[in-house]
Amino acid sequence: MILLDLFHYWVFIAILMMGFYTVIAKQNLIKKLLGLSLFQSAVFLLFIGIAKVDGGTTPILHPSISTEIFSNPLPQVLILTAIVVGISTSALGLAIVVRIKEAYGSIEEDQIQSKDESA
Amino acid sequence: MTAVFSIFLLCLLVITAAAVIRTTNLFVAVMLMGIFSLLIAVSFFLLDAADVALTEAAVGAGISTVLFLSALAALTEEERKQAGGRVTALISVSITGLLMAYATLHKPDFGDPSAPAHQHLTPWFMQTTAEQIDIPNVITAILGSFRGYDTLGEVFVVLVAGIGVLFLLSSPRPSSQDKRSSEGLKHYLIPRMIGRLLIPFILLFGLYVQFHGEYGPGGGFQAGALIAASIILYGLLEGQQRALAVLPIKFLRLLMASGALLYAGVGVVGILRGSYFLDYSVLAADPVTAQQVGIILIEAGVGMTVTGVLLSVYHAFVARGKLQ
Amino acid sequence: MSLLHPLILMLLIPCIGAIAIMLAGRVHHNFREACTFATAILLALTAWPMAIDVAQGARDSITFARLSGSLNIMLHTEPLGALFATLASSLWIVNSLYSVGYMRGNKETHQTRFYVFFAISIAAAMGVALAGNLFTLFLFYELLTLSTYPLVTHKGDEATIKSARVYLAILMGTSISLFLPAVIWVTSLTGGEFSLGGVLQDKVDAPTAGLLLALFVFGIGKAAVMPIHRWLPAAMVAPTPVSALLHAVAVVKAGVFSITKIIIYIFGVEWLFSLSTTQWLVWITSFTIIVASLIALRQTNLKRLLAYSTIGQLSYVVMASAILKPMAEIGAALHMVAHAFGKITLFFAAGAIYVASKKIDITQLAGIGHRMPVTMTAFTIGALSMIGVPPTGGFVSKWYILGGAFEADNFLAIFTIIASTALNAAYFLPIIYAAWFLPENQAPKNPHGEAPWPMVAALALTAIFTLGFFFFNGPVIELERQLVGGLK
Amino acid sequence: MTNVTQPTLGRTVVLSLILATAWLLWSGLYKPLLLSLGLVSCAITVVVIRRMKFFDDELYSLHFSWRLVRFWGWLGKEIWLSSIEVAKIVLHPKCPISPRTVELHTNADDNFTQLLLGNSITLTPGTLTLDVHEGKLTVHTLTDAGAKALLSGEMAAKVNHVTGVKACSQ
Amino acid sequence: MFAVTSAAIAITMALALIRAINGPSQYDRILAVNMFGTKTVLLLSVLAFLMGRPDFLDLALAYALINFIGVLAVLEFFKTKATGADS
Amino acid sequence: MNLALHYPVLQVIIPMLMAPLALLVQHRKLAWLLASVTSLCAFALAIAIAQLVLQGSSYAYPLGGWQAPFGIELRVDSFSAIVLIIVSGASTAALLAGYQSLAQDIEEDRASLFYAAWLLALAGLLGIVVAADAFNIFVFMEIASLASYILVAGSSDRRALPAVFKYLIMGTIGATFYLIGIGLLYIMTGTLNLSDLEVRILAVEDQTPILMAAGFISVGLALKAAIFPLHAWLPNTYSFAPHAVTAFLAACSTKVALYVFLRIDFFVFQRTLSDHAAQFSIYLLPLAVAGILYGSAMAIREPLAKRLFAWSSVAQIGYIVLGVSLVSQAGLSAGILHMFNHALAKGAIFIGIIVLASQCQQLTPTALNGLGRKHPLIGIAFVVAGLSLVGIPGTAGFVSKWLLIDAILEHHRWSIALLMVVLASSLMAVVYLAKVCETLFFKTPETTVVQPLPKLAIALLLLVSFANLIFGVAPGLPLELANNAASLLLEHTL
Amino acid sequence: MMNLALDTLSWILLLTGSVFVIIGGIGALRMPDLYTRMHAASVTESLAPILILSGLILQANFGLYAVKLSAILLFLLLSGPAASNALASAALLSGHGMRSQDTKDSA
Repeated sequence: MILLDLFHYWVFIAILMMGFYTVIAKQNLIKKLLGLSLFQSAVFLLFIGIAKVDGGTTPILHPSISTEIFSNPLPQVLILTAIVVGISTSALGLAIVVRIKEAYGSIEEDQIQSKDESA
Repeated sequence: MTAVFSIFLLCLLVITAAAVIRTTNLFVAVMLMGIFSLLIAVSFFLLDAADVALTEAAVGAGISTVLFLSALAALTEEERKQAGGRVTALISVSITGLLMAYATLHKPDFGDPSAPAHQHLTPWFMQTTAEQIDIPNVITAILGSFRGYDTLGEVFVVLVAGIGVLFLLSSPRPSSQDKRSSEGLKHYLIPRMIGRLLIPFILLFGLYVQFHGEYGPGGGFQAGALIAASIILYGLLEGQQRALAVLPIKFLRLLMASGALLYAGVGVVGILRGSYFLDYSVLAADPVTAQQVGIILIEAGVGMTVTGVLLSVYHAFVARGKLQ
Repeated sequence: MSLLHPLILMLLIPCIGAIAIMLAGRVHHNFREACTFATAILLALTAWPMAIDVAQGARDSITFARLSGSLNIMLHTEPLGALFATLASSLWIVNSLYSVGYMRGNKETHQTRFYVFFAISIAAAMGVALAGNLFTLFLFYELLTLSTYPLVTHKGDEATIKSARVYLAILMGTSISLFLPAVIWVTSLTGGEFSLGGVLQDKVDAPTAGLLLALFVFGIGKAAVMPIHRWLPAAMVAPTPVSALLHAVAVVKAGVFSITKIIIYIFGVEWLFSLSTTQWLVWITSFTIIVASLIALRQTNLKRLLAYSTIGQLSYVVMASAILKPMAEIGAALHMVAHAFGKITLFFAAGAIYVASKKIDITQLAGIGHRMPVTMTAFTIGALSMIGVPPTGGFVSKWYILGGAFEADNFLAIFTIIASTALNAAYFLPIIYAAWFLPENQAPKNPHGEAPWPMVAALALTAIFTLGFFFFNGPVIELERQLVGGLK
Repeated sequence: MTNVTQPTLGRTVVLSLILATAWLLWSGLYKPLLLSLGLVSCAITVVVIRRMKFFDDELYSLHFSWRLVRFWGWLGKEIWLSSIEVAKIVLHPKCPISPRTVELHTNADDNFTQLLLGNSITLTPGTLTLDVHEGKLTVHTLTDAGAKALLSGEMAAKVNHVTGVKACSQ
Repeated sequence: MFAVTSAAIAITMALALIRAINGPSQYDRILAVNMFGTKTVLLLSVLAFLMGRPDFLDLALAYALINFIGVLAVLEFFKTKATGADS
Repeated sequence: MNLALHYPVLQVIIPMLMAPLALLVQHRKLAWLLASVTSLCAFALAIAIAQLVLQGSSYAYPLGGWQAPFGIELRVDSFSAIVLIIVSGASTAALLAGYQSLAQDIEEDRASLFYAAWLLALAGLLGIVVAADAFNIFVFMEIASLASYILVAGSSDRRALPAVFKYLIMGTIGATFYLIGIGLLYIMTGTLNLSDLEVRILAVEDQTPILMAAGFISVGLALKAAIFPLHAWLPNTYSFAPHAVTAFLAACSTKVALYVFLRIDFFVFQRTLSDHAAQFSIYLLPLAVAGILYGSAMAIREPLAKRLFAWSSVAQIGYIVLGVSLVSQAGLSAGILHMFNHALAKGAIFIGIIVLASQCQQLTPTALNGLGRKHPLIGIAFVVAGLSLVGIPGTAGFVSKWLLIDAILEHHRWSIALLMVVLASSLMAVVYLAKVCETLFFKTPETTVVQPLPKLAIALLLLVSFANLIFGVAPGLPLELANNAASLLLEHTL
Repeated sequence: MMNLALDTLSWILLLTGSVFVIIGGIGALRMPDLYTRMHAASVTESLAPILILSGLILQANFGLYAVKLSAILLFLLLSGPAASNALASAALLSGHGMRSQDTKDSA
């Protein structure tokens, strides 16, 4: 399980960094939003990793299960909320991008900037 | 055994993420993002988070993709080539990554049942759920009752996003254009008929997820997403106008407002009955039943708001669509 | 705390007056001027009894608005402040008279605004005079800067704004960057309350005291000690009544008053005298006096000349305080008064000349004494007072300062006084000579006589004061003796 | 929803029953609370899909019968056989394919028959319905053999049999 | 046995992913996405048994629905893109 | 039923419940009225809470009747009370003043959406302040952020859109960083409740992840609070937002983030981080100083009046952070008081901008020319607010600046240098204020747009400006709250 | 005995399903153009689900899970071809060409 442990964290870090890089470095606004989604997804992965207990199962009781060990429900609850927050942010961001496209005719950051400066 | 699958899927996850970033076609990026969501959802499932997996699938792979696509319809599809990444970005990203890596060197082992995270609150949650709420799904118990206030906040986050999209996309257009409405896939006979055949069952399944949140993975949010998905499917097949005829904009607005009001109203009843805000145990004579009733009510509120918001948002994006 | 407490009243009267003037200005300008006079007279009527009480040894203090532990707004009475308050409030009456003539004669715009801010400035000056602790002093000091800013920019053209910018930048800059830290420093050390004999003894060592003194002297930019003097000539773009009352009396006097007050009440004269690190003040003031006089020699614009003269004269006061002997302190107080009378006369005269003949340059003044005899007589008296020729007020104060210098064996001060007297004479006497004895260069296009009567009346009055101060300086000396008595 | 006619009412009832059964089977919990919620859910679903004009004629040419089951069995066999064919091709080192497009005509004019035919063709690996338009199906086949099998019309006949349409003309 | 099946499905998912990334055309990618989705449904069904929690089959059902809608949405988008004048 | 018991939660849910109602009201004036009345209610509640807190009662409200740390808890103390007043007060003033101005920016059919978003922004900000649960703070932070994106995007200026997009990206990054920090804390301690964290964090043997958590939380919140150099989103957001929104957000949104920052840092990390105070002076103090100088310098260079004041916000945030980073009773109380005073000054200034903007078509650099001369009362009120910003004695701004300098002199070994910075920036403030004053009073008006003056906005401008003077002379309540808050924060040291 | 037989049958079904899934995947990768890839993919969308889900149904002992599994199967079998058809039509309409010879036969 140690292997999965470390691997899980590395994947978390890798995706986090990829998302973060996309948000900062890309000029395209949609790409930025996608990067933001990746960035947030990485955090979800972290939390769900926290919740996992060896040999445990999902904390939903059911007659068919035999084990008494359950994974931790709390981080899962938090992430349920966080996912909703993520989609809300994306939706709002998309709406803004649509408006930017209408107002500027571009969704590239540098072009938008130069249009404002020339105006 | 599942660990191997986990690792395999996580590898795919990283590859997908890299592909999302590398591709210059936004449409492809969005599709890959859908795959990413599916993958991460399966990973969640493998990590014992069925509820989260369901949500991620419904939201990430379903709604999010649909929203991105309907927004892309109004935008350009290709990303302009950009001369290399930026150094500052790379630096700040690497710093973050290194810090994270450093922090993980000292964290407790993954999955260790004796880790503080699993010892402190969780036993109480498990026990109290059994004693005072008596529903099998501990996650729903926490979500609905123990941390019901967070969920209330979550509903309002959704509401505010809906308000925001409606607000932004109902602004007058820069040039005079009449609203476009999507024709849908009317001319594709097979998908259309199959789709119509399936819609009642999707809808019913959505409601099933809504009301079985106490017993299995599911709940208001996932249900809302599924119900909205069924209506969106109808809109995709028959065109936006007909979808609007089914559930008009005004009704959707009412739905999103009343869902939020229902949730908060249940909370206020707690105050009025002399207890605390969001204390459901005063809703009925028997506190355990009262808790269950409370959770069903607030989940209904969540479902209403989410359905209303997602559909309103979808319609707003489609109507804004592409400028002719 | 009663609103009718004289200390409060002295702040409130000009403030209420300002509002009254503002409202009256909407009705009629005569009504507005009546308000101004009423306010000024009322203020003087409040100030005089207070001064008399103080002269008889009464002390009063009142605290309102306690902001935090160390921070409260406090007013009190003491001889120096009483003198300053009385002086400013009394001269306001005369100045109002003059203003009416000047503003109407010159057909200035925005007269209501002018009178309103004038009243507010006076209120601030009263606050400075009566401040009971450093914080209050600083508060009103800043208020004075801000409330005079609209007066300086009265004309509103590009050049005026530029000068006003210099004015504001220097005064605000020095006060915030030097005065304020010193205030906070001292307040945090001692509480900042003024008390006779000083509060700073043994709280700080000698170098720190020197540093603090420097912060105060240069921070109080209104005292125009070089090199913080540039604002004063810049402020000469203001209408003459502003220059007269504010830049000859209220504002600059507020500066030297603050320094004197701080030296006496915060540092304590004797303690300061025992320190070697504070002697530089005499040097720097001497330098200012000499250099300012030299610059004044080269000026041709009458108002600018007067401004540089003011810079020199202000440093007299500071130097007198810095001599740190009782007699010199009395001299400082006397010189404040004497210079106030003298300089206001000179400004009044300059304004009168401008209004009557639109002349601003001293080279144009030849022969003007015949056209405007009253004005030029007053000017002559003022100039003589500046030089320190008896029987004018200037002589009395210089005498006391000289006495103090001898007492302290401060030969630098003695030399400076003598040298500057010569220099003063060198730049004033040619003007007087030309005005009376030279013929007019050319006949003016529109032959003019004296300026409007209110102006003439006002400057005549101040000229008489200047003369009178030579003979009737007893009450002032009596008042200030208390200071010395406290010092002993 | 404006013209509630007799047949739609009957269809509504039938559909409600189907939905209720689906709920019961899915749920597996038979507490009064959940049952009543199930009732509510079915009602909501019916109301919504009535607003969607679900009950018009298009979908209702299907009459459930044993023929359908037999057809499914046959279709399963077909799928199995053709899957093995495709699998062979895929695993063959050379990928021996000969793709072609064929057009199939059916004289069934009801949409449902076309739907069933088109879907059955697509379900069978090796053949792919590209387009269905007024009785004309464009089908892409992976191999010539597949095309020939299609053109033999067996599948069309079976479908027609199920839906009760007269055999189509070749 | 469940494990073997899951492994097979997972491998197929990887193959589909490669197709999705490589393209070459958009339609290939859509195909791959669709395939990926159905494989996810299968994988979830099998995993539910593998992990001993068959009560989570709901998830698989939900995925199946979502996947269908997703693919149709992509096609709808493509249709509007194709007919639109926007370049 | 003891209603006072429920004040903390009522503070949040009243605006929250009204938001959906506002959504259903399809009428501009009604929606505005609803929002204003609700906001006023919140303000009244905040004051009531402040009084109760000063009388010594402290609030811990278990939501749903579940005791902390299992359930979510709300907590109100002096620190929260002062921020509650700031937030609800700013919202009320901006709403009342902004009716006409907002009517120009927002069409009739969108107005109800806008006011619903406003109420949610208010509810979100208030919710952050009363929350005592790390994750709950995150949720409400998102409500507030999303709602404020909407508010900013309500502007009719197209440049608001890129600005708000940037705000959204930066805000989300900040929130996500915060979430990562919470995750790390949860791994180590297993709890989310702040007071429980405070206890349990001591039992953690290895502190490295805690340190990282502190880092992530601090950076995330610093982004939200626009602490230099993470302020990039602020100037454009503030300058292109609708004027009323600027008045609202500039007065309180960054302060709420700062509030959370302080609260978590002092309550949770203070005892575990080795040499907590030193950490502050090493990391935060230089940033504060740089922010003060940079913000002031940019403000001087800026020709656009509204953006000028936005830059000045960057500097003013620096003041607050500077006070805080001294980690002493005096410093903290100065910083907290400055939150209040800056809100007062900036609120008045942006309300002034609302009024002035009603007299010109667009806020171009020359638009405000001569407006002060035309409307002297407005001009003077505006200048008074500006003086408070500079910190002229007699205004509220001076009190906190005085306390700040006092605190600097009291403790810090760099006191002289810091003093210089504060004084230099005050001077710079004089310069940029003088610039605005010159435009207002000494330039000739360009165009003569004769529009009716917004009476309500003027009344509020006068009121708030006057409050600047009042609190400059009698800072009573806020000062007391700030002092209490400072000692509360410091109590959590060992 | 019955159980063992059922188990064995279900194992066989699952195993065959696995084989076909992989073959379909390989096919989707190997085939030269879009339409032929779709043929390969349809193996994984028709036969493989049938086999695998049937195997699971046998494992679930025909209980309620079996109902859910058959619901999934039904859904997949209905939606899969519909999606494929929609995709193929869209590709055809957009003029997405075929690599190999375009023989058209009319039936």
